[in-house]
Amino acid sequence: MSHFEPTIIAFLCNWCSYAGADLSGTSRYKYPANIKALRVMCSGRVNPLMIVQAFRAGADGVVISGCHPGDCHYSQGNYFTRRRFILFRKFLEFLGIDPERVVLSWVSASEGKRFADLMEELTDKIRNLGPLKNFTPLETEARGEINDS
Amino acid sequence: MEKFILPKEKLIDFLKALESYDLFAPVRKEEVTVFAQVNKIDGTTFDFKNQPLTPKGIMFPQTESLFTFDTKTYAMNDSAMTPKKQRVMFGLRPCDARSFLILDPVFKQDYPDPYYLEKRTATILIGINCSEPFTNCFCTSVGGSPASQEGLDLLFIELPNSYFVEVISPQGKTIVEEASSLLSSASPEEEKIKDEIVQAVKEKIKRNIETKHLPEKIEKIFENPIWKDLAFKCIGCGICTYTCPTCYCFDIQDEVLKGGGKRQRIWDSCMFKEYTLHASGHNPRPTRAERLRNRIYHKFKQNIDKYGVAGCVGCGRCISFCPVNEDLIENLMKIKKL
Amino acid sequence: MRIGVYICHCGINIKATVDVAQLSTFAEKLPYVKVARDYLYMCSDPGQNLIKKDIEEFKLDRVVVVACSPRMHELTFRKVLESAGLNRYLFEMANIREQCSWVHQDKKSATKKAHSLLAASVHKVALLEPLTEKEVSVTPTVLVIGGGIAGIQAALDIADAGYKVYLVEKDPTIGGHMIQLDKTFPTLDCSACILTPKMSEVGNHPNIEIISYAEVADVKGYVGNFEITVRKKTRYIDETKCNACGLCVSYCPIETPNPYNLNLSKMKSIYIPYAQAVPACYVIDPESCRYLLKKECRQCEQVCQGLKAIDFKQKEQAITIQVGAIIVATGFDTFDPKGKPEFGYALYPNVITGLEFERLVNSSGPTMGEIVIQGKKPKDVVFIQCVGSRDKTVGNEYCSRVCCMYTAKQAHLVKEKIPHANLTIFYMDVRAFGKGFEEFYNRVKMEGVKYRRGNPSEIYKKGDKLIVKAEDTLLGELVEVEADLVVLAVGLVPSKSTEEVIKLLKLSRSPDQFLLEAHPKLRPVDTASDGIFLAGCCQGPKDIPDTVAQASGAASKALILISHEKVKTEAQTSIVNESLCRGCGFCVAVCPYGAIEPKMIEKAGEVTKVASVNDALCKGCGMCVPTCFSGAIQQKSFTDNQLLSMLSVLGEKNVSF
Amino acid sequence: MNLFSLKEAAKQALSQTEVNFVIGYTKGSYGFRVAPFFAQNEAEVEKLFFSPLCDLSLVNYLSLEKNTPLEKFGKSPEQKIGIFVRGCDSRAINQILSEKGIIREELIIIGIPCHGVIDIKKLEARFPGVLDQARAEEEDGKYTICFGDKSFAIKKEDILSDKCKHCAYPTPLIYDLLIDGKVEGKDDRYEDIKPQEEATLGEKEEFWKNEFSRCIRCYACRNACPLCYCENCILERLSPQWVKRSVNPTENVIYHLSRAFHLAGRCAGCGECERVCPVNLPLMLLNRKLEKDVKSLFNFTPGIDSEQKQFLTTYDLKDSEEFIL
Repeated sequence: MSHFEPTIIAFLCNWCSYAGADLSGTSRYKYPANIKALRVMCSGRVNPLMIVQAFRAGADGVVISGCHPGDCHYSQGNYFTRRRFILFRKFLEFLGIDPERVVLSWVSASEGKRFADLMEELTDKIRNLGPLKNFTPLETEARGEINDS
Repeated sequence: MEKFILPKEKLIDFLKALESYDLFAPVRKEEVTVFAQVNKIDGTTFDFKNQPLTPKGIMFPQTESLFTFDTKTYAMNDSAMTPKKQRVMFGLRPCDARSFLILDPVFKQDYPDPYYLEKRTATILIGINCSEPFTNCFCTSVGGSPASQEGLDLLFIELPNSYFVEVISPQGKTIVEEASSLLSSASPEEEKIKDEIVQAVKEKIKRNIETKHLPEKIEKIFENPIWKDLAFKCIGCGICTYTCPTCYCFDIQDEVLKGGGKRQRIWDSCMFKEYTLHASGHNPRPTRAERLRNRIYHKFKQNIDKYGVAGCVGCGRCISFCPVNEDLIENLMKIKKL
Repeated sequence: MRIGVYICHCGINIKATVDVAQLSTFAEKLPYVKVARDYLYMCSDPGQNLIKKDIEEFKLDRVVVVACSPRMHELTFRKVLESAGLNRYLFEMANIREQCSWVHQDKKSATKKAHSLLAASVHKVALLEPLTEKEVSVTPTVLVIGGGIAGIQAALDIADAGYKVYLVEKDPTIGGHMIQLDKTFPTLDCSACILTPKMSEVGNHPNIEIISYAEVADVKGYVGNFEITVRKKTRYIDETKCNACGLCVSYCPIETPNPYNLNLSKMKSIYIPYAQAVPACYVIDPESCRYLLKKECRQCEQVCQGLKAIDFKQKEQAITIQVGAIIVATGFDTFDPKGKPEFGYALYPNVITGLEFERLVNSSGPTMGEIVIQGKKPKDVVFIQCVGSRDKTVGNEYCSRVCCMYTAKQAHLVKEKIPHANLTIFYMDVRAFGKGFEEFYNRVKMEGVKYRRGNPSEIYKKGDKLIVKAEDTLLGELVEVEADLVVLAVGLVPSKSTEEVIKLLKLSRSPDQFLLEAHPKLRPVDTASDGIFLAGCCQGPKDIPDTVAQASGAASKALILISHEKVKTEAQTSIVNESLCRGCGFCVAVCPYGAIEPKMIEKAGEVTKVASVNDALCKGCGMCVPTCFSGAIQQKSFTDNQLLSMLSVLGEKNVSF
Repeated sequence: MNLFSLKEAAKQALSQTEVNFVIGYTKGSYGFRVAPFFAQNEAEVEKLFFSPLCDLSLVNYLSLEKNTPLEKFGKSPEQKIGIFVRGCDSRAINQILSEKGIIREELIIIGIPCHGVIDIKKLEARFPGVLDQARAEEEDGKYTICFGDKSFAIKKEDILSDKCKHCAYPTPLIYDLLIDGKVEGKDDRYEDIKPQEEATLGEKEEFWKNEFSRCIRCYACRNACPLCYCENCILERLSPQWVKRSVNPTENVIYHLSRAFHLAGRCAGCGECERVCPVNLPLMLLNRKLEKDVKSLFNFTPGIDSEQKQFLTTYDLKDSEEFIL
């Protein structure tokens, strides 16, 4: 892997993690530009199937980040998130997709430093994993034209 | 018409002799046998038993990109799977060969379809007779036969330790010439054995139905409640159409990603609710009854009216694969009884 | 569609790390984009006017601002759209400051990322739909649950402001725990003396309706429009007729423990908790009344012939009231020391809790204020602090904030009444943080009360004395102290009723099990549910002044709400596509606000159940969306369609259209 | 299986005036095949039967009839449907009930304690080309298969459907009438998915790539699933388009992943998806994996109670935090 720069999409909940990301900006902590945030109101909004869509779209890694348990602005959204993704990661692995590419993390509005560090760490990890090969968009393999050799 | 003999052990050499062509043949792929391009030719590659899946995908791929486009440059370029060179399709069953004769007019008449036609014209069809008919084979009931030559350029008929090769078309002849060294001309005795074998296989086909007067019959019973009876156990999956060698319905979609995309042509199935669903939400074939009726109608009435031949080669796949025992023959019987 | 894209330099904040000029040339090429500009400060008046002008000139119908965090200026620019006659929700912001220029150094990669964020926002904005906030009218009344000092204070403030208040109290009288206290620290003024005037003020206030001996049974509706059902327990006495003459009591043959005195004394089956009770009306205790149990007696009924206030046929009744806001003031219970068996509470009668001591020392208490235990004045008295507080073994990690001071106060009271008694207080730390606390603590120490640092491990009986065994952690030695009376400074825990309240109002708890506020610092009296506020110890242990302060805070919050005729609700709510909905109710199950309800509709000739969203209740979290397999429920401005199209852009390695 | 009591049960159900029809099994048109049958009157009840050949689930029809009503069977709200269910089917019904997909009052459930059914594919592989209607009976660990004038004895485990090999709930969990006595369930250890679980990431990826490359996307797995009863499936929707129509490894993975995950905590393990697949995809592996994890992580088993909460719409404060950063 000569020089590979991964694309990482981060689903951030508006109240904790997105605010935390903002804070790491206002306090000028640095992290790699590989991270692209997508704001949702609550991590509970994120449908696991969206992760696959992100992969197909070209993402090499995905972050889902919400409030710490108990702190959810909507009181319970992150508990559902937790449940869904514990299961979903295991399922991805079963299908041969490296679960390390899907990271769930709790980041509060006050953890600007932590957010930056997490993103740093995560980007390195995905960089080492290399590009995601399970999803190669728009390849067309017509039935009957399977090349056997 | 010339007839030759190819010793079984020479088969591989025969195929090797055709290496100037792209060779397509039935190969084992995990659980099932599919028609696929073959690059390395050896004894282990092939599976000449009856193929559960239709080879129509070679001419009419389940997914074919007609062209690609680029939303940045607005460039469009043809990406259809145009054959690079002449193709040989080896080892297809006579019924499947016939299916191409049924597909041809559909893609030729009215609006000639270059994507199908260029593959079709670039392909020489070499069949092997059907020696082990499936449980539900009924080709003989729809004008076919286990050793039918229709649609083929060459037909191999399996004898105990050789193949009886019938040359059917000029293309077939050229092939034979390229492999002439391996072939010897057939003797009348061998021809006799061949005829006996073919006859024997014919008798192996146990399912049959007299289809002569079906069209008139079907026409009369369009509104008959029998369609509901026939359809109640249908679960509306696409198996019968996707495994059918003569079904040709497709859907066209632009699939865009990463600032570019492809115009894709994908098999579709008249058994799906979405197939006839209008944008308005109205569905002219609202229930499985109308859909099942449509399929039988199309195969045994409309196709005959338009192209003079039933849209069915009697391969029996729709019967064998149906998960809930929708039995085409049984259904046709019921219709006839009315 | 006509989209305008506006890229902000933010002085050099963005410009320094992102090539804004290149960004706007890039933006111009994007589908539907009619104009793209970059400007020094988009949020400045000139910047805003720039956008307004373009909206008119280019007939823009969608706007993307590429600048700072939407948490910063989303509202600013929404207003701009509105003032230019566009729907404020046809707007999207790409955050290239906090989450791009400020966190990245390499200009090339930062610009590249900015491209992709911008493109994603354009893709989303193109799919946005105009939205409107609903306005719901507000019922200008308030429900206060709990008649302790918190409830009383909140009710009085709101009533004095001229609004109607319903004060619901589960006991026969308001007053709560405060009325059980003797003196209050550190000022030592008599608790009842300062509370009872407030109580009678509540009782007589034209704007306050006390519904005592009652519980909230059901809560429907939403902010501004709650419909409350209150279940009134049967008093067997007609409140309108009883004049509290008390004649009945002398005739009642049954005696039963008095809960007001924590069962340290007895009362009759027909009773009034205490003289100053509000409302001043008697109650018949169904657990002990001879007639209610055995169908005999009815003496009280006979002596009350004149008023005919006693009515054994009385039934439990349900009252429904309409309110615009709810204040929860359900208070606390004291920790039950049976949870710390080593202290022998309930085993040794001379081991009592702090609250029991308050009654014992109170002149209206079981002993008329004499400190007498087992018939004699105690000589050696031991106080143990932090019983059930700061104690993980009983699951209460928090400090109850009042015990240090009430223990000091109680020690002082003992000294006052039994000058020669030897007083020992076992403590972990003394937290005298409040106004006048430290001074009072010093004063008590001066009075000769012995403070020993240590947490007793055991109390056992030796002869007619109790021995309190502990390690004095300052001297580092094991000490055994004799005691005739041991007072346990029990901590505060959420009241039993909290569980019920949570169910009714869909509130949640903080880890300490008290009710959770909306924000620990900035919204300490709000809850996650609009129109519901917290006052007093239900939110966490507090002393009286803090409670009163928070109660007034809650009152003013409620007043702000009900003083408006209408209240705006969230616009980015969820919406159900009924033709797709299977009526499985998954969304109903996850909604934390009970905003989704099943309803019956006619579908394909069949009556089927589908989900329907109450916009007034929906807070727009979108939690319901992933639970919907058929994708029937979607969150406005965050639909699957919109998010997926953003993803398709964000996924690209190099966006260069 | 006592055919008499089976038919009696069906008649009993039909005798209730409001019952429209009873969905049961009848002999297929050839060989080992069995067909679903809707008996509307006592005469038609005579056609009903049950044998180890009944490898298909009928539950599917409850929602199929609802989504695309066939006039003949289109029922007025107060009319009921009778249906024969095996253990796994009853779990499917429980699950659908808990999702309010059907109304209990509209069903007469006739429970068949199930000793396991035969995998017809395996049988047809053994006896190709059998046209005469075959019979199958089970006794002490053996199946007796008869067709024409022939009869064979085959060891049960040789042709038993895979889904039945670890069935924990062979006796219906919900029914109005139960035929014959209860059958003991097996202790399901999920041995069948172990190899796949223990494979390396690479092996797994390779395995599924190969499998899914065969998929012809006929949607039979979805249509046959009793729990896929959305009137409009998101996997076929164009906006948003979760799965592109192209049939290629990427889209096939997305299709099967999405389909399976929609069944997480819902799949009743009836194995229909795998049974109907014309290219023999091992789809139950996916469902079984999810079932196992849902059980071990959240201690939840779908379909054992018609009242139970959905595990994806509930949570436990003590849910695992492993892997969360």
